[in-house]
Amino acid sequence: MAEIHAPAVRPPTILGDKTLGGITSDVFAPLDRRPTRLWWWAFLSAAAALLLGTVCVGYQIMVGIGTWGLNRTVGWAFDITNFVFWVGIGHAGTLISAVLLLFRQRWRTSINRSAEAMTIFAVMCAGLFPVIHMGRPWLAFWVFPYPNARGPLWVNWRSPLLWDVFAIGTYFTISLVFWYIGLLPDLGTLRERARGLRKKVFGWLSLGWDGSARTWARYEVACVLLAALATPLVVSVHSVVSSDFATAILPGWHTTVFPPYFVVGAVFSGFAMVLMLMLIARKVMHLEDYMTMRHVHAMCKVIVFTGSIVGLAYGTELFMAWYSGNPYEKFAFANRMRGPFGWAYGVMVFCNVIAPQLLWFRKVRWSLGAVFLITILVNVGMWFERFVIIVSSLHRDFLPSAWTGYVPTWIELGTLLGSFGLFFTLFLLFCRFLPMIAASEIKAVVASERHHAPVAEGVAAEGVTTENVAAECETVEAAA
Amino acid sequence: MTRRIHVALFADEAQFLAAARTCRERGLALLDAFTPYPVHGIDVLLDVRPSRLPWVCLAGGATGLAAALLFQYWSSITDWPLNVGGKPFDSLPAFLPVAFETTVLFAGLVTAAALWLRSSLLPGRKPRRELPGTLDDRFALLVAHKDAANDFAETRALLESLGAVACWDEMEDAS
Amino acid sequence: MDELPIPADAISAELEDLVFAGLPATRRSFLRAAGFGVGVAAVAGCSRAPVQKAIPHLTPPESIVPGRAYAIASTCAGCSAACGVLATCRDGRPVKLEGNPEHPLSRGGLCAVGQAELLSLYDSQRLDGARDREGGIGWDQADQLVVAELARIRADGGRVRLLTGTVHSPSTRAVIGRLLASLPDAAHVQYDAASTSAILDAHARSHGQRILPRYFFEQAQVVASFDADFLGTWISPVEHAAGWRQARDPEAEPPRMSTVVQFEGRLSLTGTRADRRVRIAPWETEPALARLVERLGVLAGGRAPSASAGRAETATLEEVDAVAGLLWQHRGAALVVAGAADGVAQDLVNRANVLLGAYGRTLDVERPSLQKRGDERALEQLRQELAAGAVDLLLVAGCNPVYELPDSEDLLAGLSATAMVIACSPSLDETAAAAHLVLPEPHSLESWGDAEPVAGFCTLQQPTAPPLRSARTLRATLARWMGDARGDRELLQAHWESELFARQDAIGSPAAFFAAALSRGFAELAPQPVPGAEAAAPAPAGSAFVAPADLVLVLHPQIAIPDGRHAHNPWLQELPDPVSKVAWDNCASVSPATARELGLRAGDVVRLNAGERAIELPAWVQTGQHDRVVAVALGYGRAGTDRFADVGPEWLQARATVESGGTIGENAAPLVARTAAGRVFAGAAVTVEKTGRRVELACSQDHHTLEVPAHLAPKGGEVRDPARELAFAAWQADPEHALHRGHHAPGEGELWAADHENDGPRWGLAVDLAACTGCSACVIACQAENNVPVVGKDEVRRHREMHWLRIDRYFEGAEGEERVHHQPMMCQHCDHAPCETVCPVLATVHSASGLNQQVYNRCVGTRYCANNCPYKVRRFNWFDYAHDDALENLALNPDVTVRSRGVMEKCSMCVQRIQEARSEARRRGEKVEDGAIRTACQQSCPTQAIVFGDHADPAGRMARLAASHRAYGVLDELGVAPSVRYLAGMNNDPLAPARAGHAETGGGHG
Amino acid sequence: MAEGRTTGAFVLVTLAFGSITLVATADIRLPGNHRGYAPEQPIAFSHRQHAGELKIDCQYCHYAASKSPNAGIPPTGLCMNCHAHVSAGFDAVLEEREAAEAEGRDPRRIVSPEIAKLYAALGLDDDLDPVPGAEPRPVEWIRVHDLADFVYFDHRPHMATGVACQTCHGPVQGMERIRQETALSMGWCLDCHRKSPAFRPGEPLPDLTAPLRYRHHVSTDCATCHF
Repeated sequence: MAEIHAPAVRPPTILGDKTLGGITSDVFAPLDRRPTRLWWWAFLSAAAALLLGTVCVGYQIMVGIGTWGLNRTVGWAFDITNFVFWVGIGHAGTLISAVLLLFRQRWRTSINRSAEAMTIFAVMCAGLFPVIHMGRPWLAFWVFPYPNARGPLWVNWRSPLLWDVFAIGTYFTISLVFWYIGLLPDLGTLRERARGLRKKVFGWLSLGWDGSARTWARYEVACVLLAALATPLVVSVHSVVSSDFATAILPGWHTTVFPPYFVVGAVFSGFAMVLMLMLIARKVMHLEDYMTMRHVHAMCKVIVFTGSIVGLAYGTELFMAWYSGNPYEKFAFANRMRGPFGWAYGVMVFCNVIAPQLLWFRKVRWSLGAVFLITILVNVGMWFERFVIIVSSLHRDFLPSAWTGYVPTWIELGTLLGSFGLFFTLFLLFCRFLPMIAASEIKAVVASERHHAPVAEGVAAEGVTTENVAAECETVEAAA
Repeated sequence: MTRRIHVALFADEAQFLAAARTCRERGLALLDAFTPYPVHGIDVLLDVRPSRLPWVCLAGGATGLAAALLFQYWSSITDWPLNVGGKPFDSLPAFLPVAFETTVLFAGLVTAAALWLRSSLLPGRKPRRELPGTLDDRFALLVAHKDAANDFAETRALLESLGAVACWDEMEDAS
Repeated sequence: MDELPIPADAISAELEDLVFAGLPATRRSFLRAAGFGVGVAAVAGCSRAPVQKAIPHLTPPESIVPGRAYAIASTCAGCSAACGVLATCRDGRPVKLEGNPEHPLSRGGLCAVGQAELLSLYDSQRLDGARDREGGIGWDQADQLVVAELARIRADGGRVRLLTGTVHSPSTRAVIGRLLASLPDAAHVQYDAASTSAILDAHARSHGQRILPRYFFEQAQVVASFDADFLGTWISPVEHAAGWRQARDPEAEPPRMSTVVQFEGRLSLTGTRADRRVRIAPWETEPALARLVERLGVLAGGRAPSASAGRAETATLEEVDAVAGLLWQHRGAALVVAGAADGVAQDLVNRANVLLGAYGRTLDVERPSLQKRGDERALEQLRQELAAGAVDLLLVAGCNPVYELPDSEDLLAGLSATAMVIACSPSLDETAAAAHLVLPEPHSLESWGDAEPVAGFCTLQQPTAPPLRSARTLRATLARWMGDARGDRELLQAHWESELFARQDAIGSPAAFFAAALSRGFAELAPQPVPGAEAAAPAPAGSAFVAPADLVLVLHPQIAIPDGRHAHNPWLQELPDPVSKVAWDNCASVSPATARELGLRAGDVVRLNAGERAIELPAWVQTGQHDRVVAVALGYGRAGTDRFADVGPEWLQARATVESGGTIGENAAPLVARTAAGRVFAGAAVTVEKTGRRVELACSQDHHTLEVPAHLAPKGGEVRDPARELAFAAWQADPEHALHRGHHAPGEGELWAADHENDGPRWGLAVDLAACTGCSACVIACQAENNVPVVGKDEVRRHREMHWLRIDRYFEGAEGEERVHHQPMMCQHCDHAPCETVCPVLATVHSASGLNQQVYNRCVGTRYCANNCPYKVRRFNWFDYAHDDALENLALNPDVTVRSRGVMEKCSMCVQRIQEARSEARRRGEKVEDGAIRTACQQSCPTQAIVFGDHADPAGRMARLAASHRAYGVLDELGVAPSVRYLAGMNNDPLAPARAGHAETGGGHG
Repeated sequence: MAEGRTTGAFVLVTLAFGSITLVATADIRLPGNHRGYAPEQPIAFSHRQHAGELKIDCQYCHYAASKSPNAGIPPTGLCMNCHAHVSAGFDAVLEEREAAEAEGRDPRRIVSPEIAKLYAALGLDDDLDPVPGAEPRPVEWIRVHDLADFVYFDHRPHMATGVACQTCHGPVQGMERIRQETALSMGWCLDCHRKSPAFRPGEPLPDLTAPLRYRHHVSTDCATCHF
């Protein structure tokens, strides 16, 4: 990747003075070992959740959408909430791999692989919901403009749902391609290390990667190009998702602040999810040297930053509702805060606006437990944000006669759980069979640091001490 | 017609680069290099021309944009104009999101495809050279003589003196 | 092709089994094509089906065309009002009932119950053939048994009694007369579930004739109604509503607007539409009336009669004084009516009407109503005879005493003491279950009949389908017992050609007379002289309940389920009550104040103790009700209603509509008080105790007022204005500006290129809120026309009812002084429809003629359109709704697709009717005339509150209404340009000049 | 390198070709397209003979076509208008007559097996006397031109504007056994509707030179057929 000269004071991204070979074995050795008991427990419970979800979805498709708690007024609830939630989660991956790449954030290399994987799995979860929320999912392919015997009858280009189809489709494809291209060198390494069947498989997957300098040159250009494409893409995707609401006439939906609001929210929840997984992974997979406190701190800062913007967005909404002078708008927000779903609004504000503010304090950032808790809170909060936007706006709109309530059914709860099952099942399988860390990129980083930051060598040699990590934090703040 | 080439493995990026530079100065031909991660500078020594991928990418994106816009206009004005919520047939603003996504999709896929094809990275391909450790921690340099009249022993000695941890020569057909 | 799966199409399957013997089971489409071939088979298949003969003038016989609907003029037997219907038939079976516009009484309207009669024709639980207690026996055997018994009685004496509901069929009355004459000691006792006996008795006293006057609300400028729900359930609601409407037309030149003052304890439908409403306790009725008569007497310059024994609030009396003044001011065009089953009160009413010179003007005793003739005294006498076991043969027909009357245990004891009890009833109801013989009567749509609802006005009832069950009318049965084996039709025709023919001189030949009557559906004759009151009319018993009590009971018929007879009709069970909006239940309604006092919430099951009788019901909090009143609807708790146990979808969290063995609601008849004067429905003291149990009622509306909840509203509160009302005074003063129309006129500030202008029609509806009574006839009409499924109680609870047309009912104003708005709400067919923009697959787009089209077979069911619909009129098929009752499926309209699971549906403005009319016009090479297309809701509306038409035709009726200064579009300010225009409601209350001040209730933001 | 190029080219070509074929074959042989459907009927009724040779007008039997949405399948009774007298093919009758002359007896009444089925359906024997106990039952024809149940086709406007029966039903007068000739798919209907200029009864035809935007040609509104 394009070389940059880091400030001389910059301490190493990777601790423990790794040799290239050391990195290789650190990254690839776990894949050769048998899975730990911990992994099995995690995997089995995730698979169980997935199974439950599958049963729920199957039942719902066989019997009907009526098995959800929806009614004539509340036409969307858990389904689209989950959809937007998962799309949001997905965003962090692309952001870390693409945007941080463009911004030359070298620390991204330890986490971008898993973050991208997370993106792909999250988008898979997200893509599930628009399909199963249809009354006739077996006709879902009608949303594609394909030649047919009906005239032909095309699709409605004006419908945000159709935009979703293209946005999510593109997002998934590009993320997958980007991820796969990033994987190629490590797949090559895997091929080298593997024997028998795995060698065959990885041989096939690695597309005959041989690390020729010519290939490397093109490879890096391609990466930068894809990054440059993915960056506007990630912004567009959640903007499009937000137009599902912003372009509707429903008070509480019909607002121009949604696109930026949703994108920031997505980054916010995404980073929380990445950090959460990272905290688990570095423990479970013993990658403390690669995912260092420095990473944790950097992520924390992004979270507190985006969290504050989300808070600002909430405030803006309220102000506009009042300032618009539109009684329906005013009511929508009064009802959102003090109506039957006021509790959900409370949960949302606490988790998304108040809780992350704790990350201003270094002590909090230092205690991994606290950080872990906050990341979970943020994810809960962001789920509720979408729930509040969707349900509290729908259930009481223009005509008082049409007002209703909403209570989810067991099927809906099971489906939500199932989507988490799907996500974690895929993620755990990924940890087992593919390198969680982009070894080749790490090697590049380590090597370049070794050659260009002799000062850091010393620091690294001393090993990690509170002081130098603290110092390190300052520099990262400067960078981030 | 075949010719004999030298393969030298280095354990350190700096030595590797230095060796490449020296060989070049000594008038040896640098055929190729294999490294575990992108080593900067080597591409210059190998005279790798700057990639044309950006243009491919641009072309792909342009195609996507044009295709999306044309198809949307054609299908909603020419082929079957339908009154959707009283909106005009030409709802350009509403056509933009799809147009944008298609642009990105085409650009991305075309770029990736171009990379794979150009570097002949394809399913089932065998790597051209499987040199020990070049995907782990070794840096391989492939050197050949411009003219046949040259002392191989000398070259090997040179490479070893430049820090090659392993060094041997092979025959390969120059075609 | 992407096929919308239609439930295994039972229509044809059924036609095979029932109607067209041996026709192959094919798809509906085959039937639609097979057309006349099938028709012929029908006639051939069913030997005694005179279908092809029973053709009205609308489509002369030679013009029955395969696949085309034809109409048969007949008479509705849903209640005793005998409204005129046109049965729309397809392939030899009726698929829709419509009002007969030429019918002088109903004038084209048809109430919800009448509409739903169609479904009860296809009720698979109707009895098939005569039966005794063991089971089915042949008709001949049954006849032999009875004839033998009658012979024995003729020989050695014995009492024979006929107990029936009001029989207003002249031919049947004739046969009954012959039977009674042929027997030593026989009598015919009639009673009505909702009795008006007191009114007849009162007239026996005041006019020497035991008659029920016919009321002309069209003539009444001022109506003072004491607990008479004449727009909802009283005597002849459709006729009354039509009259009421005629007296109120703000668009007329000059505008007409009568005043209705309603004194009542519960909130009746009439109460919701009254211009002025006074809440009085039942015990106040009689003193109030006494005061009224006294005041009128004074105004008439006469001597004030002595006031009554009862006590009434001074406030009430002041109101009465004011109203008396108003009535007097309009004497000659004023009318006083009372629903009370109370001799004294009814005497006072008559005196008031005499003083006001109402007789001969606003009510008629020359051509009185024969719609209700029940005689409570005779009923009481029969009860005693039965109790004494003094009756040898009892024939029960057209009524269900064991269910409808209080003290049914005694009654059952009496029946068991009777040698032979015969029940002529279409189903095995409570009474039939206790009878020795059950001789099922056919449904009115499959049999011949006639009626004389008003003296001198006879209507005919013709079969519209071949008999679906082996049944026999009372007429034919009795005739057969007297050795007259003629068929039903022959009997009827004979009577018409002899007796009725003689009562007119317009048509020369009897045959021609009958033919004419057949094609019109009715005939006008000279009224028969009403016999003088038999013996001296008994003095009125003192009013039963004059003493104030802590809580008193008011038992009333419900709009949807007026008496138990229709409790087996799923359409009516699922029709939300227009006032409470509760479906699938009757409940104990109390006022909010009383609810607070008793600590009751809606759904708390309470125990009502009246005397030694008690029933348990869920409580309902009904604003607008008198604080001392507990109101309970009659007609619920019918045996066998657990047939609905499995109505609606079955899934994990589904709750059965009724547990098997249970009933829908509770029967309140046991609480009816019995006095010497007969049954009294209001005023008995009652105590309410909580049982601690709770049930969730199925209420189709969660929020009942126009005001948003106070804690969510800005200071001063927020009132929404979908339903608006004007004060008549303000309207007259300044029609242009009477209505505050938001700040946004439709079409204003257009941003888009006009790509869609169109030189063809632009269909739309005009809905006049001043005319709408909320009676919900349109809801059922729509359900019948558009194959709207019944979803069951649990789905209604979950707000998933499927009605395309709902009636929003809003209360407005302080508790107790609420104004009530009824607003029919259907798809508004917006020109800038928000639903269309968001559908990804173009399943809902706009037609060139301004319709918002919903294409079921393209819909994938994202529900985005419903979310984005500001009116929330779109309905989603949450499940595959049952179409497994093959017989019931015969009621499906073959011109409308049966929607499958997972697709969205909504009001289509009856596009099938539009297409039919346009195709016909094209065939004839004519234009579609204004008024040629009438939507189902418009057709059924007794008050013509809904008008369909073309916005592009300024001369058209709809366009003219839409141009009225009262016209506005709901949520116009959103700029969605709805094609449905509402005309603001109208309130004419001269006694409240204050109201005239602020022009419009229903607040006004824009 | 070279090898890579070829492989890549191959992939691209396959994709392109695949999509092209999809487009090209899109509107034929989609499920629900019953073009060519010609089931065996209970009675081998020949449209060729009746409509083709004998030139009986379509609407003599399908008399409802012009006044009803459905052309209607003729009631069995209608066949008897002729077949009360015509009970067999002419040749068969001639043969019998010759045979009879040869044998010097009166010709017997000849009933062709197919027409016999017709009589049987009406509960009659070959001499048209009612068979005791036989219920007349309509003939169970098998429907050929059958649209999906959510499509409402109306013959009236098509007849009124002079669309020939053959336009949709094909050359019926040549069919020995009735056969579905056209696709009867939505696209097929629309083709025609888009090409035909709209007019309202009692009004002159619109300017045909004007481009046929959707409001100038025959209605292509969804609700014209779907409700």
